[in-house]
Amino acid sequence: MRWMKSIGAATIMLVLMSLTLSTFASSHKLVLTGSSTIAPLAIELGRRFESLHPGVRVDVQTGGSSRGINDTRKGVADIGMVSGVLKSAEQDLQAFAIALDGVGIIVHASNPVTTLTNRQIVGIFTGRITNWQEVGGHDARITLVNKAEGRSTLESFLAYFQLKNSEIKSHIVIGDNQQGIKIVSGNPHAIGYVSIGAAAYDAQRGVPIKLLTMDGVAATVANVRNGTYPLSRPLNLVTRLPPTGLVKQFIDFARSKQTHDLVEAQYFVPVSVD
Amino acid sequence: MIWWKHSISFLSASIDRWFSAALRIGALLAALIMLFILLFLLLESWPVLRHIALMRFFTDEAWHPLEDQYNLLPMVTGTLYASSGALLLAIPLGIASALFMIFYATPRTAVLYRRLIELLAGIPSVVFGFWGLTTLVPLINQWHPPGASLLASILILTLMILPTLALTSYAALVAVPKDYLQAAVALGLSRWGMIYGVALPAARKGIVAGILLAAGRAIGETMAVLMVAGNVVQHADSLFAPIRTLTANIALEMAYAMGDHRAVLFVSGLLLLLLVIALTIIAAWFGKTHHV
Amino acid sequence: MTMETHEIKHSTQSVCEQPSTYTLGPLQAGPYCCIPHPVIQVKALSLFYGGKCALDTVTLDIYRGCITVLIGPSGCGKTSFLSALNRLTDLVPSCRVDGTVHVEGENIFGAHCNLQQLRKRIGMVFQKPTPFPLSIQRNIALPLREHGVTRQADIQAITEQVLRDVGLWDEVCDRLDAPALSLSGGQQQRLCIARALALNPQILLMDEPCSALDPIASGVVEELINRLSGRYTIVIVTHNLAQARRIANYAAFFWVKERERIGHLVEFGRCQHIFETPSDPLTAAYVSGATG
Amino acid sequence: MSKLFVNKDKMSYLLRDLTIQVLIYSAIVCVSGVFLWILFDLIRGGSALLSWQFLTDVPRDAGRAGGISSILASTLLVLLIALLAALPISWATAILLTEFISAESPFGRWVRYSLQVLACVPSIIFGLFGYAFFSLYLGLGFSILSGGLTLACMLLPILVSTAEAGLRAVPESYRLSAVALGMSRAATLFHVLLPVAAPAWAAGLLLGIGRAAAETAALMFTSGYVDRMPESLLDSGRVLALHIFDLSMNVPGGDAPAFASALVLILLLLVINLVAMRFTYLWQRKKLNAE
Repeated sequence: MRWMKSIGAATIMLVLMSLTLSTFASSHKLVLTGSSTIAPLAIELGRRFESLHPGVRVDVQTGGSSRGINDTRKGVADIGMVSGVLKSAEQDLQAFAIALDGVGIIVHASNPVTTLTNRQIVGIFTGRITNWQEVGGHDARITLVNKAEGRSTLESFLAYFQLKNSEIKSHIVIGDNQQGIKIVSGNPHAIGYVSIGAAAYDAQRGVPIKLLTMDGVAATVANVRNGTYPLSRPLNLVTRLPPTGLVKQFIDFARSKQTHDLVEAQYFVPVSVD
Repeated sequence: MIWWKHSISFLSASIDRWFSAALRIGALLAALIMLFILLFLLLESWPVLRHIALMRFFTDEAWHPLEDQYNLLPMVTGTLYASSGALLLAIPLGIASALFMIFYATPRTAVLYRRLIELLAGIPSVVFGFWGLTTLVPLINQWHPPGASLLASILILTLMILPTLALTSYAALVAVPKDYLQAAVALGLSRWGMIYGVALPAARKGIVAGILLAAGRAIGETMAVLMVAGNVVQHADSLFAPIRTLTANIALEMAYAMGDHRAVLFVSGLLLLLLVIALTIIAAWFGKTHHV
Repeated sequence: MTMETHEIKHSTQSVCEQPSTYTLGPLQAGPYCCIPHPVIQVKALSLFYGGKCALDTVTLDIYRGCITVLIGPSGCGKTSFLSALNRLTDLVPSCRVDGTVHVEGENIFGAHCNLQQLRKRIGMVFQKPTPFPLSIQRNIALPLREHGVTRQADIQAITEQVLRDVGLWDEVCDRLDAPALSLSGGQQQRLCIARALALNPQILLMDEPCSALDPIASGVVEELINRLSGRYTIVIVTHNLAQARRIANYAAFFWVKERERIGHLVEFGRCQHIFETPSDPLTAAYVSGATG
Repeated sequence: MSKLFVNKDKMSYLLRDLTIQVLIYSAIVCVSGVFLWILFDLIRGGSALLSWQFLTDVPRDAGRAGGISSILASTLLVLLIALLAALPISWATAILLTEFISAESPFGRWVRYSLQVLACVPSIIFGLFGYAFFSLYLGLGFSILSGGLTLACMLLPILVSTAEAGLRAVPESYRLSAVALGMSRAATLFHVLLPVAAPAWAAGLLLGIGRAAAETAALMFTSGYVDRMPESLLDSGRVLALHIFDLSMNVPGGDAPAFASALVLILLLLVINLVAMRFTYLWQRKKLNAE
C-alpha cells in the first residue's frame, strides 16, 4: 500500500501547490486574445509593460478578431484584440485604437508581377483569371490563398472589393496572417492578402514574399500613414466594461508615446491620444 | 494463543463495502462524462437546431455561415473521402506488414521491422502533418498545384493509421493457435494457401476490430489533416482538389465563431460524434455476428 | 457465532507432539475414525445454474475427523457440491442454492453467516495448484495477516509449522523468498495445503488434489492427506478409485442422469460398504470399473 | 509414386505464391522506405538545432530562436494534471467493473457502454467540451489546469479498458483460492491481483501518456498558445505538439525549430516508454519477493 500513500501525498501536495500559486498569480495577470495581426505587437507591449510593472504577467493568445470579441464578452480575456472598426452588433464593447494597419496583397518574392489593378485582383479572386500569364507573369496556375470565414482581414478585404466570400474560388484556406505568409513564401505561384505590418515585418527579415502595389499605390507603412493606401483599418483593444486598474494602465500604456517604437517596429502606424 | 487476539474479518468486510462505494463514485464520474459531452453538444447546438431546419445542413448552397448558408455536406464527403482513401491504402499495407512479420521475415528482420513500426506508432499525428506540410505538399505541388489536397490528406492519414493496423493485425495473427497452422502445413498447403485458408480467417475478428479502430482515428483526426488538406469547402472532383474535413472545420473556425455560426460548428461536432457512434455500433454488431 | 465459543488452540510446536483440542489421534497412526459425529449436515441441497438444475436434493452428513470421498463420473455435480459447502457458489452470479448446510449446527446459507469466518474454518484445495504469484513465505503470510495475525514472529512460527506439517519445510526452508511458482507441481500443491492449514481450519475441502500431478507427487500428497486425517475433517473429490479406496473412511457416490444431465447422490456410506458391498447396482458397476 | 500428385496446377500455385511474396515484400520495402524517409528527414532537420541549450532556453521571436524549456514545462504539467485526474477515476472504474459488479448488471452495462462511446469521440470534440466546460463554465480560463482536465476526460476510456483487460487476464483461480482463504476483496485486489495485472496497467498508462503527449486538437482551445514559462496551473501554457503545429503553420522560418521540437517529442515518448517499463519490472519484482 506504500505506493498508494505516495500517490495520495503527491495529489494533496499538487492541489495545495496549485491553490497557493493560483491565488498568488490571479490578481496580477492580464489575458489578451484575438486578432493575429495585433498579437505580435501585443506580445512586445506586454513584455515592456511587465518590465515596468514587476509581478505582472501578460498572456497573449491569437485566434482572430472574433475570438477577441467572444472571449472579452465571456470574460475569459481581460482585453480583446480586434482589427477593423467594430460592427454595429459589437457596440456593447469599448474600443481603444492603438495603431493603424493596411491589408496588402502578397506573392512569392520570385514572382515577376509587381502590381495589380483592382479589376485584376477581383478577377483573380473570383476565379476568372487562373493563370499568372494573364497578368504578366510566368505561365503557371494561380494558387489562391483565402482567409477563413470570420477573420477581420477577410472582412476588410471583401468590403473594399465589394465581394462576397461565396464568390471567392480559393485553393487554400488559412487562419492567421503568419500562416498565409508561410504558405505564400513556400509556393511561388500563390497569392494571398495579409496585414501589411505582418508582411513587411517578415519580408524585412528575409522571408521570400513581396507586397504588391495595388491600383498604383504601394502597400507601405508610409502610404497607410498618409492615408493614400485605401485598404486600411484601425487595430483596437476592446474591453467589456470601461477599463479600470491594471487593464486601464495597460491600455493607456499601449496608446502612449513610449510604445511608438514598438508599434513602428511591427510596421504599423501608431495613433496617439496624448 | 496466536489466533484470535482480535477478529478483523468484520473490519475487512466493511472495508470492502466502503471500497466498493468509492469505486462506484469513480465509475459514475467516468460514465457521466460521456453524458456531459453529449448534453453539452446538444445544449450548444440547440439555438440553431431550433430555428434552422435539419435538412438545410445538407441542402444549402454552400458553407458560408456569415451569409447564412450552412451546408455541411462537402465536409462530410471530405471526411469520408479522406478516411476511406486512407483505409483503402493502409489496410493492404498493414496486413502485408503483419504477414511479413509472422510468415515471411527471418526472426531478426521481423523484430527489426516491428520495432520500426512501434516507433512509428509513437509518432504524434502533428509530426506526420508537419512532415506532410514540408515535404509532401511541395512535392505534389510540383506535380499538380496547389499541393494541399485530398491526395495529401489521404497519404498522411495512411501513414498515421498504418502502424495501428499493422500492430493489431499482427496481434490477431499471432494469437492464431500454432496447431491450426501445423495442421495446414501437414496437409501440404502452400504458404499462401495456409495464410489465406487458415490464418487470415482465424484472425479475422481481431483484424476487423483493428480496421474499425483505425477508421475511427482517421475520421477523428484533426491537426494532421488541417495542415495538408487545403481546407477549402468543396466536393472534391479530383485527388488534387483541396478539401476540408468536419474536424478541420471546427478547429479552423471555432476560435472566433459567434452566435449561429458557433452553434452550427457544434452541430458539426454532433454530426461527427454520430458518425463515429454509428461506426462503433457496426463494430459491435460485427463482433457479435461474424466471429469464426 | 460458534467461532467465539469454540476456542481453537494452536501450538507453535509440531502438531504431533501437542494435539489440538479435537484431534482424535496421532497423525502418524493413520486414519482413526470411529465416533460418527456429524460436523456438516447437508439437507436437501439442490444447485441450479441459470435456472437449470445441476444437483438434485442431496442429503448427507460429513463426520468429524474422517475422510469422506466423493466419487462419480464427470459432470455429476461433485465439485459443485464441494463448493457449496464453503459458499464458493456465491461467486457464480447465475447460481442458486436450495436446501440447508449446517456446519457445527449453524446454517451457512443463513443471513447472518460471516463468510470470511466460514471460509477460514473450511479450507479448500483446488484441482490445479493455485499458489499466488508471490514468494513462498508471502503465500502463507498473506491470508494470516488478513485474519488478524500481524506479528512477524507469529507468522514465521506458523509458516514453519505448517510447512513442516506438509513436509515441505526441509525442501524450501533455505529459499522462502523464492517465487512460489518456481516450485514443482507437487510442491505447489503441498504449499496450497499448507496455506489452507495455516488458518487452522476444522474442515478441508479438496477438489481432485492429485489429478494434476504426476504419480510420484500424487503419492506424496496422498500420504499427506492420510496423515492429516483425524486432525481435520476432510472432504475430497477424486476420480482415482484406488486412491479413494485407500484413504477414505466414508464414500459418497454421485451419478448423472443421462437425459436431463442432473446430478444426484446415489449412495453414501462407509468406504468398505461402498466399495465392497454396494447396495445400488449403479454403484457396484461404477466401482468395479464397468461404467463411468 | 509422387508423380501421382504432380498435376498441372502445381505451376500456377507456385506462381501465385511467388507473386504474393513479391507483392508483400514490395509493400514492406515501400512502408519502411517511407518511414525511414520521415525519420531521416526529422533527424536531419532537427539534429542541427538540437542541443542542451535548445532544451533549457525559453522560446524567443515566436519560437524561431531560443529553445523550448517553457514548452516542455507546460507539457509535463499538463500531462501530470491529466494523469492525476484520470488515473484514480479510471482505475476505480476498471476495478469496479471487473471485481465488484457483474458485467451484466445495468450499472455495469451503462458504464461500459458510455466508455465505449467515449473511446471513439474525436479529440477535437473533447477540445470543444473542455473549452466550454472547464474554461468557461468552471472559469478556469485558458490554463494548464483546464487543458489537463480535458486530456483526462480523453484518457479515461484508454486507461479503463487497458486496466480492465489486465485484471481480466488474471487467472480466475487466484480469485477462487483467495476467496477460499477468506480474504476480503480489497485485500485480494491489492496483494494478489494488482501485482499480476501491473504490467498491463503500466502498458495502458504508457499508451495514455503517449496519446496525451501527442495531443493537439483537445488542447488548442483549453491550455492555449502562450509560450512562456508557466508560473501557476492557472497560466496558459503551450504544449510541445501544439508548438510544432504553430511553428509549422504560423511561423515563417519556423521549420528548423519545428523539426527539432518534433525530434524532442519523439525522444521524450521513447524515454517515457523505457523508464516506465523499467519501473514496472522493478515494482513487480519487489512485490513478488517482499516481506
